[in-house]
Amino acid sequence: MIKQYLGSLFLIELLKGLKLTGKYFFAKKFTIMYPEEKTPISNRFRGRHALRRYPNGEERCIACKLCEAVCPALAITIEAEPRDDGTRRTTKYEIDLFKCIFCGFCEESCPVDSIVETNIFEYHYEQRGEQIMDKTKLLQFGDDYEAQLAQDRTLDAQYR
Amino acid sequence: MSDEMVTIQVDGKSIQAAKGSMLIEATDNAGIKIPRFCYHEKLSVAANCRMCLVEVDKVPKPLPACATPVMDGMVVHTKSPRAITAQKGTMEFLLINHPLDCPICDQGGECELQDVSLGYGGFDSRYVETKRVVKQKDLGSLVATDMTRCIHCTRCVRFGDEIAGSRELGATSRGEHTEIGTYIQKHLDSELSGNVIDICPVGALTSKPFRYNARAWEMSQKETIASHDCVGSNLSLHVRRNEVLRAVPKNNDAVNECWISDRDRFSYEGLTQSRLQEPMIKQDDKWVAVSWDEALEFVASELLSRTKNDAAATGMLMSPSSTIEEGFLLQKLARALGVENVDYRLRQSDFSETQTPWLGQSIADLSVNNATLLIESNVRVDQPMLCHRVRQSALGGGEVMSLSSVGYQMNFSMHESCVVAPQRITEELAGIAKVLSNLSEGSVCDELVSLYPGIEPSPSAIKIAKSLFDGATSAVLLGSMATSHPDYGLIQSLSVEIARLAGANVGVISHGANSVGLNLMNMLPKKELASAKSFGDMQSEGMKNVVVYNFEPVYDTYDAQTCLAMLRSAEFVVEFAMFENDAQKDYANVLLPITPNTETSGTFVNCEGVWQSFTGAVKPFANSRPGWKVLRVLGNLHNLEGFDYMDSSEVLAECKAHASELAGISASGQWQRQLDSSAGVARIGSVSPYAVDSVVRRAAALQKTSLAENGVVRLSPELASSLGVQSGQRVNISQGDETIELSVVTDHSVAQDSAVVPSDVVVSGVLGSLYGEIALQK
Amino acid sequence: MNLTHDFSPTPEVDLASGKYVKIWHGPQHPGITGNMSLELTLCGDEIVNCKTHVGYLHRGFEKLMERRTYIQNFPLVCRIAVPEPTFNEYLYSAGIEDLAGIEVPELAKWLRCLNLELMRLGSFLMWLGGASGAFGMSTVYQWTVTHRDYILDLFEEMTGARIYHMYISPGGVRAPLPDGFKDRCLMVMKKVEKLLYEVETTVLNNAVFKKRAIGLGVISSDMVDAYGVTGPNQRAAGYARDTRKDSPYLVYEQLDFDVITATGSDAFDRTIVRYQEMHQCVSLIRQMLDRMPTDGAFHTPTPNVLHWKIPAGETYVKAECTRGEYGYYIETDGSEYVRRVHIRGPSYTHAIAVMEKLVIGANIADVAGLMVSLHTYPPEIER
Amino acid sequence: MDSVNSHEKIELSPSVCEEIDQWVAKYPVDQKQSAVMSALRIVQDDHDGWLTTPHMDAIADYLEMPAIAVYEVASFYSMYELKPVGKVKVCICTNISCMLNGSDQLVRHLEEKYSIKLGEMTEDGQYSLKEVECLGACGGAPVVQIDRQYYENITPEIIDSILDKLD
Repeated sequence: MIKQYLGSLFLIELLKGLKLTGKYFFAKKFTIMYPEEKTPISNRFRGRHALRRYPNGEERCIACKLCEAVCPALAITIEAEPRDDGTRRTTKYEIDLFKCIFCGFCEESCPVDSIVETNIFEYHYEQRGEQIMDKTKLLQFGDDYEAQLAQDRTLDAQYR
Repeated sequence: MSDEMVTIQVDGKSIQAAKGSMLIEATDNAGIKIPRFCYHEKLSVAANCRMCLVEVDKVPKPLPACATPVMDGMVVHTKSPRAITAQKGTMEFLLINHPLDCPICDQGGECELQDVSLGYGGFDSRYVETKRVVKQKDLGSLVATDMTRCIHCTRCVRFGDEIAGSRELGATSRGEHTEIGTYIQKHLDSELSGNVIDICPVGALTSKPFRYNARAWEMSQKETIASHDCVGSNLSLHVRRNEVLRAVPKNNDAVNECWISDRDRFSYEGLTQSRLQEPMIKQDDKWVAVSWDEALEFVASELLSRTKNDAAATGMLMSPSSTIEEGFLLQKLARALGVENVDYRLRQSDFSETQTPWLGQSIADLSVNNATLLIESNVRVDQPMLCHRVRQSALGGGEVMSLSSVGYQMNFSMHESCVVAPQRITEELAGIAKVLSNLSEGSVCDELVSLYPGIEPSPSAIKIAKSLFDGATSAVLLGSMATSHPDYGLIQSLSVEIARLAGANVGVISHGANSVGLNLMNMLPKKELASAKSFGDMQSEGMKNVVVYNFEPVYDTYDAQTCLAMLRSAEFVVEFAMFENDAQKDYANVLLPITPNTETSGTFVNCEGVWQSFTGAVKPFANSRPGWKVLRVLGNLHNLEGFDYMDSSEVLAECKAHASELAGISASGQWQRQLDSSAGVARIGSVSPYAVDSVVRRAAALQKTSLAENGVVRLSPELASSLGVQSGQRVNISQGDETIELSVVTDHSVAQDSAVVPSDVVVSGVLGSLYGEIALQK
Repeated sequence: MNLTHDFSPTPEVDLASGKYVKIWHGPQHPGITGNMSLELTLCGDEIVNCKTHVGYLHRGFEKLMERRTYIQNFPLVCRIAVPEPTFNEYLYSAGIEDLAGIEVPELAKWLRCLNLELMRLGSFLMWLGGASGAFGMSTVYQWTVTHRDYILDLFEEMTGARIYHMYISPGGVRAPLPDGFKDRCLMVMKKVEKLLYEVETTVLNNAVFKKRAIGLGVISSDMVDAYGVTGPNQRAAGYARDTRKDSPYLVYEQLDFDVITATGSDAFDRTIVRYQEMHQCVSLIRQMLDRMPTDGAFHTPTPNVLHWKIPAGETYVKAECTRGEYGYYIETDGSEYVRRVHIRGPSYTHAIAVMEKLVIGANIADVAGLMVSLHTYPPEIER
Repeated sequence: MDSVNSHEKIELSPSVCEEIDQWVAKYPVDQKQSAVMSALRIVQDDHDGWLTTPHMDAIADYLEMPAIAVYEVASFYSMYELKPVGKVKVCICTNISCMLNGSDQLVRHLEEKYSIKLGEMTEDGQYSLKEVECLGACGGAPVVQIDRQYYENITPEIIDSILDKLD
């Protein structure tokens, strides 16, 4: 009791606290100066989607519609028909990113590694409707980030 | 199968089964699942997939459940380690050559192999060698193939043999080189070919128009009734995002069993082609799209003022494929406005019938008749599901005979086929009646005697008469072409006479999906009212105001030339239409977009008199509205009593109260011949199976099949040689003032001095009556 | 049940007298950590009556789940509680596995357990920041949330997402640990431990904190069972009850830990219990990283998830989350859809009944502190 | 295989029909198609040892059975030839017993000798080689069938002498 009283009288606890504060004043800052600085992102990170192509430029998607079927948020819409060469292809592949919950089931269900989630999380929309990713946009993302996508998938391949 | 029952034990459960039935039937009935691919309840047992192996006590090897008859006291294990091992082994072998690419297969998600492999397949494939590849086959515009996926269950082969009655597919070569196919490059041209898509357990045979469009899980299933023939096959429509993507059969053993015709299966393609989108009014010779309010108010005020003065010069015509609700409301509206000139018998030229044109028996009964006489009926393509029943009777030993102007190719063997020129049909019938009167020691009626005094029955007539007389149950069926025959009334009178003498049933196979229903709803002029005009009278006398309901006069009438002339000379024509066409823009004043039966609720009464109701599977296209609703609002706008229905079931209830019982078909009272022997060439105007109604005519894939055969004239070889033409050459055909060039096919089965010029998408609208004189010129 | 506690309504308050003031606390007040409001009646500084209001965030999860297939529910459940989604994932999966008769591989059990303990630590860190803030020490919040972020980094590496991991799926987990995870995890544990000692210095030994927290919101011993108080709130009242010990799940049986209790049952003791449980978390995580198998299956194959039909049945599964006992009652009818799900969250009792009781007599300034000391999460109430 | 349009038809010669009729007579009246194998053999012998699609169609018409059923039979049995064959048809069994006793060498020898592969015919239309499944004479493996004659225990030397004799 007396100890507590003395402690209060001499502001011991306050000084202890100030000591800690002072230590952090001179310590190395752990603030990340976003967006100039960025933290590393896991190769498993599930961000905005992309559609990949084979190295020969052929789109991977075969319109099996498994992603559409498994999507818990019903964010994916696919329409398909035979392409001129008779193969099964999509005529429409849309993801509504407002509906999407980034669970990664589409990626997991894809038998040909076509629909993937990139590690991009910094994007915005300026117009209503922009959140709907159509086939052209998705293929473009796939083309833009192919190197990163391929690397991420190689790193994680042993665990899948 | 005998009625005797035996008791067997399956998986410790004791179940009863009919003696002589196969084990798999017993387990299916008891709800015990055994995997299978080749077994199909409607087909013969092949036992070649070996998937249904089960263990039976005291038997050293697993036995196929589909080919093992039940025995009293049999103890069966379907899930014992031995049975499971056998099934898993079979599965592994089946998957050796089956490509593991379900994601691109059109059957994926509804594939029996995929489903069973989930239960019985291994996690990985142990097979690392090269898989076999089978060359793609082109089976025509309806069935797509991926023969590499085939597991040789031979269901399709047996289907062709046993159901379709024409073996088109077979299993050629052997061992690893076995292939299912036609061997020679050939298209499937059976009218039931689409059913192989359903029975194929894998993705080897799939629907071509539907190819890669959707997955099974995306679509919702809506039940409906097929609207292209009088059978009323039960369908399930598969719908995604308000669009009908395909049609598949719905099991109904009383009507279509588990099959449907290609026409019912693939006609959905026409549902969205060239649809009329908005109500339109012609103003100063220009078509203007208007709102429903405006259109209906315009129609109501015009009809009201015009019928006030000219009810007798107003006619209302309706397609025989309209629903019973529409028919009831249209005639109710007409009669409330004082209009008695209503008719649905668009492909008829003789209107003397007095009875509802129905089958006179149930559809299922057709398969047990001992003797069946088909008069002017190409039942195989016109009503494939009826033909299926007639064929069953033939396979069961019944005698099927035909009397027609063309020796139609049936998928069973005919007891007798009597081919005569159209004008001689009645003569042959009189001959049959005469023979029967001798056989039965009865006498023919006086009218017949005075019409055909001293007739000499032909050998065919004698044979037919004898068979009809001997058969315990026999039927005389008037085909839909007989109803178009100018002597329809006389044919009916004669048939009734024949039936009376032979103790047979008379049945009429009518045009359209709902002739029976519309007849019951009195959508035709009342007999007791002499001033009421039939469709024929309306055409000959001309009408000032006409309502055209849901048909295209160019294609859907007996005599397109005359009908068009009537419409063009009319002052005011309201057309309720599903589709746009050029002709309507010419004669009509108002166009009201209505819906096909996939978009409205309604009821069809099929040829055996069964009322089958359905509800809309998708929303009405664009701004079209269900016909019964339009008629209801028109009734309201006229301030008529009794048009305040809230939904179609209220209309249906009133229809039911309104309908009379179906009675046996009696003589029409017509004993005059209309079609006399003439010097020229007689046209046999059958209706091409894929031109029967506006939806089918727009179904692209069906039009590409060999059955559609557009723009062809069939001549007997004699006639062809007298004209100096050969198959493949083109010939000019004139009827009335019009001439058309068609290509010639010589055909032994066509009666002499006759030419089959079917009403199809090319011919219709140019030529006149279906049975009439035509001139041919090289 | 014999309810020993007094449930009689509080005396009539005559607002017109001018003696009382009625104020709304929430629904956006920072002390409430979610959308909920307290309708407080004050007499001067003292609270004489309190009525809780919920329903600002009605999301209807339980109903939504009845219309979704089993696999579609899995990414849905984690959204019930933002601070600790994995408890929902785990319990949903455990319930489904129980009903479908699926055995989870050994590795998956360890991974699940690791995931849950990391989550617990993360959640406690966030709470600790909030608690300090509520008592006026908002700097601590910056520290703890930074350290929680280190844990989120670990989650990102492990599961691919920071908040809604969607990791513990029916049948196992969706991925094993990536390379080098153990080292990075241990490093974070070291940092967290250091932080905890610093927090002890700045917060727990702080006179102001002690002055305000000691004696605040005492949950009497008989209230515990009557009100269904669980978790650290219960343990601070002297009950040595912990689901992890009482009905062990996953791999808790193989780990060494004791149930931490205190006797004061006030805001201060509850804080102390949680503080010690954070140390316990660190220790458990270290134990798991040490003993965990390094390879093996991490997922049991399930039937086709698009048509997964689970036999009819019902089950109740529970786990010890940061706030107390979390439970899932699942009823199936053999179809592809769940027939009924009911979720039992500890916040329901803590934030409504217990809060309404404890707040009477407290000062308005202490409401935030009291609320935080119960560690509730209002969105969890509205499933 | 024929294309859609070449539906040429041929008639069976009277002598062939007469011979088929003898076989048809052996079966019940309503099971005419039982004579299909004999009919195929007769027609094949009549047409340089092989069958064309029009031939099979003619048989189908003659026996009143679906054409595809005739194709099935003809393609199933290795005795029916659906491509032109040489005057001398050498059928070598390559099943297990014959293979163990050296049918591989025999095949290699004959392939080299005539510079053709199994299933092919020499350019002059004289010889063709055919791989067949077990001929049922494993006791004398390896077995070779030349036209309708079995030759057992064959080595490359023996086959040469047999073939020389045939010339």
